Amino acid sequence: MSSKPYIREIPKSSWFFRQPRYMRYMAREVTSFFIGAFTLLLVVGLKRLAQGPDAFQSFLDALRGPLGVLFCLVALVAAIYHSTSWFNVTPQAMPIQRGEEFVPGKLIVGAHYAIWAVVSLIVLIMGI
Amino acid sequence: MAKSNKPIVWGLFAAGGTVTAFITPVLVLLTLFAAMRFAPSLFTYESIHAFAANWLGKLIIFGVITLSLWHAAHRFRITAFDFGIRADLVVATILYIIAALGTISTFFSLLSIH
Amino acid sequence: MEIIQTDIAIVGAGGAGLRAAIALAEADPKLRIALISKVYPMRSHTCAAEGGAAGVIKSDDSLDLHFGDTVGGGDWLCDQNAVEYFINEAPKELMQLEHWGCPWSREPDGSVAVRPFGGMKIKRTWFAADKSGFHILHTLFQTSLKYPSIQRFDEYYATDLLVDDGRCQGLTALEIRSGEMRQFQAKAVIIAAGGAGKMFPFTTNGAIKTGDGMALAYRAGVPLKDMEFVQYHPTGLPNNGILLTEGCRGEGGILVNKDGRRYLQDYGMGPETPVGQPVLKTMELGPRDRLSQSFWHEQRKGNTVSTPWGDCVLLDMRHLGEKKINERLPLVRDLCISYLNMDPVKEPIPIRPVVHYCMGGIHTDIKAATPVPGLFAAGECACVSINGANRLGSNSLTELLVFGRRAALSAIEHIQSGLSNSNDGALAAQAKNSEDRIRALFDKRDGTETVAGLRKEMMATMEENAGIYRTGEELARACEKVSELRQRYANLALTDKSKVFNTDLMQALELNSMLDCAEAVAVGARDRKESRGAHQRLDFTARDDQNFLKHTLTYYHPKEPPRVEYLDVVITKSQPGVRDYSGAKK
Amino acid sequence: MSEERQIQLEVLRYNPETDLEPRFQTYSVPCVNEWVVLDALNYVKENLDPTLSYRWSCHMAVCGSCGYMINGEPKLGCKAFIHEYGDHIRVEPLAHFPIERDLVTVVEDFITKFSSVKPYLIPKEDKPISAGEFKQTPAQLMKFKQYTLCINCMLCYAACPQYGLVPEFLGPAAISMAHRYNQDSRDGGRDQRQEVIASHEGVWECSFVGACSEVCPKHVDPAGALQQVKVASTIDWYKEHLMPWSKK
Ligand SMILES: Cc1cc2nc3c(=O)[nH]c(=O)nc-3n(C[C@H](O)[C@H](O)[C@H](O)COP(=O)(O)OP(=O)(O)OC[C@H]3O[C@@H](n4cnc5c(N)ncnc54)[C@H](O)[C@@H]3O)c2cc1C
Ligand code: SF4
Ligand code: F3S
Ligand code: FES
Repeated sequence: MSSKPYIREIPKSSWFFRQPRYMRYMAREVTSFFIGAFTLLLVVGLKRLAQGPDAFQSFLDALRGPLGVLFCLVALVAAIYHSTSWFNVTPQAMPIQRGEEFVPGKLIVGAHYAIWAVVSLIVLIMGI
Repeated sequence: MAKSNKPIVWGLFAAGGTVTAFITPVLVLLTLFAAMRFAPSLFTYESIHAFAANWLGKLIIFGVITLSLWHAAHRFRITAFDFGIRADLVVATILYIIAALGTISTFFSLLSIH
Repeated sequence: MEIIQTDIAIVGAGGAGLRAAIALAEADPKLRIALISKVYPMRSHTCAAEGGAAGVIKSDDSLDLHFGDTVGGGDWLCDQNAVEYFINEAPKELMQLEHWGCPWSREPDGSVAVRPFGGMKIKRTWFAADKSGFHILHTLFQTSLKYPSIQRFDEYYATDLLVDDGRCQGLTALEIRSGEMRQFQAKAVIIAAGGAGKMFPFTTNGAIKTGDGMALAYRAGVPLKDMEFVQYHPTGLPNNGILLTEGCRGEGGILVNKDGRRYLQDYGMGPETPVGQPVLKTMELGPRDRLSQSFWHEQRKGNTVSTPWGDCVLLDMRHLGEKKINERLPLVRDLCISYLNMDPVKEPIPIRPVVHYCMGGIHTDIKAATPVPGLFAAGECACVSINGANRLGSNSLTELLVFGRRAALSAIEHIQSGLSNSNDGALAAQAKNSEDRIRALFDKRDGTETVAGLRKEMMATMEENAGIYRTGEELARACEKVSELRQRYANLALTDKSKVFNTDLMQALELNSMLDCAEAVAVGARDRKESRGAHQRLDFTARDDQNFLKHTLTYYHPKEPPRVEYLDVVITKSQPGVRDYSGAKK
Repeated sequence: MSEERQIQLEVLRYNPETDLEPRFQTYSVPCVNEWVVLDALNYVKENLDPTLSYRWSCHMAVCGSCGYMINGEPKLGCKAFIHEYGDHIRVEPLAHFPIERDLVTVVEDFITKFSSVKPYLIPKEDKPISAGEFKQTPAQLMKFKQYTLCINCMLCYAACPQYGLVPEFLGPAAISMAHRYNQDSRDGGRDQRQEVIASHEGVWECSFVGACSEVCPKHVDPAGALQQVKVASTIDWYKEHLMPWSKK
């Protein structure tokens, strides 16, 4: 090769600013931080639960404060974003073929949303 | 070419992704209520303890927590890479250890609840 | 100059070139094969073919019927021994593609489906939705990756053949990326470089269809055969010539004029058939030449619809319904919506005839061999004479396969025939000449002509004087003009002086090829004083079997117009008759 | 419909023989609204600047030559309609590929990767041509048809950030093509392809950004194919390690 092709460098830690779709992707990925943190919170809560009522109460007290509320709020947004972004792509990852046709993606997504609503409602009613 | 070992975790990641998608938002919502003292009856020691003492309850709690942990750990591993942190092996080790510790802790916590 | 040693060099990696390469690799894994193409193989224009490939497979069909349709469709200018070989091999080749994974459309029972096509008496066109050529090309390209002995030279532009000791022994090619010339030393060369539709401004052909392969052989002394037969496809989008496949009509689309009349019945292709129930070889399923000619008459009569892009007739597919259109003609719908902003499900689509295919090409015999030993040709650039004066839709894709393979087998036979040693010095000197010629073009500073300028004039000349209907006067004008352009070419200067990926240089070389081909078209047409198939003269309206049941052979001359000779058509069992597209009932 | 509009066409130029790095050059082009960006480039080449280099051929979105970044988005030049843009259009070579010259990129890497996944039918059983076709019902055809539509335009590679960040990644089109053959009822070559697909550089570099499918002009949905490949590879892994007896 006598030519000298020009290679455009890609900034390793800021590439996602280039396109809105990359930003959406990063937002989706970052949800994992909040889901992880929230789950760790559950792990701790469970441990406190196992240690008895007092320990559990102090866990709840620690949760109750502006910081706890703030964390929960952010985690809620992240969790919902995760759910929607997850459901929206299920038809791509798991297409369902019936005879010659594929079940329309909208239907699969819709079914997921419906199940999500039902599960959430049941848990909510149980919880309250 | 060497086969990747990512599928081990990826299976957990994918299962966890689905579980968290269905359940985490409402769990966070409940926790938010608790944090806001919105529904005091909800996070009572008794009701939760009763749920966790039951075998089915244990199974559900274990499933939800561990799958969520592995989902998050695996995705965060990739997120770190996407943010330009190239020490993938170190990141992965740390995150998977955290997930493993969480799994173990959950296991023993549940065992000790009767 | 770097010399690349190989056994067989193939110029062109479209359907024909790839098929040849695979046949070589399968026949003998030890053969060194150089597959040279000016574009990556999957960019070759075979990818644009939509409708399908003909081959007898169903039980209601027969080889004789395919023979009859092809020979009649070609207005008896086909060599019947070649046609016979072709139709015999056709089903095997299409089946072979199936075994290589081609996603042919299927019947519910899993067997291969066939669709009707213009000029065919029976449904016999294998198709993969309306992307048949695309799937054929990709299946071949992907299959070719199996064979390590196929060495590809992608984006190499072949410039000259090396002929020494009376036989072809290689070629020179320009590596486009570096601008360096390479000498390929080969025991045999197969040219499969596609058609030359870009001589005309309004064409379905892609930018790469510039007749390079024809010109390569032509300049090396091989005659071009029947170049005056240029096929117009009746249904092109009016604004940019994008093709709407014959499959549109095969599936039941109809052609109407501005009054909504199915005008084909007025040109010997009636009686009118019921809408949505196409009858083979009648009305919309008549042959391309007849349909394109009817358009011309309608235009004369003022029966066409005027659009911003010129006069059109309408292709109405609405009655097919959305489901069938999506299933059978998805690409057509997509193309109409994207490029014309019209939906065939909802409205009739304006269309007009568009230059589509070169029946003529490098003169070969039925074994795909040219008169120069060691040089073979296949595909659209070749003229084995199965298409005669008018190719039937869906015969070309099959031809690529049948004669691509045939060329490969003949090349092997040639190699095994015991060749004398090559005179390397003589070959190197020829290669050097070729390099010098291009260097001179590259270095020239004081030229007054530009590539774009000359090309525009050539295209205009061809469109005005060598279109659907021709006259002696116009053709004489075309001959004169093209020969003038060939002279002016010597005054061409390039603007681009970079060696790396110099498309200015590439286009200059392509223009050179097109000018050579265009002259062969014009001269052949001027001298053919009859009307036959795609060659229609207003001053000689009848077919003249007495004088012109013959192939035109044009021989290259560097400065002067080509010398014209004639060659008898091979007739085995079908005597010239009347082409009848008037339906079953008369 | 055919009204004319003056467009500022900003094109990234790079001549390796004279330039150290690429630069933009702007051309003022009178465009008809129904034109595509490729028409505008051709106008420049024919009337303003014969030195501009770019690949194209079919002008009908099927040959896959004319992928460029148009206003930052990977597009086919022959399917990017002028009327969808303002008066200022910026054309650059496809992202993530080295620039050979102007809009021409070096695509060897893609070709090599594409070839490496054995993108051809490896039949389950050998069968002579004379025995006729392998039967395949329309439903079986439907299962993989979408993945056969890839025109190798590489827009998905230009869109995929992971390919940009990890050049070893096999990438969307190559893996989708492997998936196409894996899904074909006539094929039995999946195990052979897995060696490449399930490797480090294979499907596991994909983090399901999904950009590939968003830009794919042929709706191949490579992102979907890759996730399906991951699911199948994961099942493979579990089968192999947890149920070693299930291995044939
Ligand atoms: C829009 C369209 C639709 C069609 N539909 C049908 C159909 O439905 N059925 C049918 O039977 N036929 C159809 N045809 C006709 C058929 O597709 C073509 O005749 C056929 O594809 C030509 O194939 P080929 O292999 O000869 O050449 P191509 O596929 O054109 O390939 C030519 C090759 O030669 C190479 N080449 C050219 N010049 C050089 C050079 N100087 N140096 C190196 N390499 C060179 C090119 O790179 C390319 O690889 C259609 C044609 C068009 C345009
Ligand atoms: S998958 Fe789509 S975007 Fe990628 S190369 Fe194929 S056609 Fe182009
Ligand atoms: S954009 Fe890239 S990361 Fe995967 S889903 Fe597509 S290949
Ligand atoms: S020119 Fe062929 S895809 Fe655009």
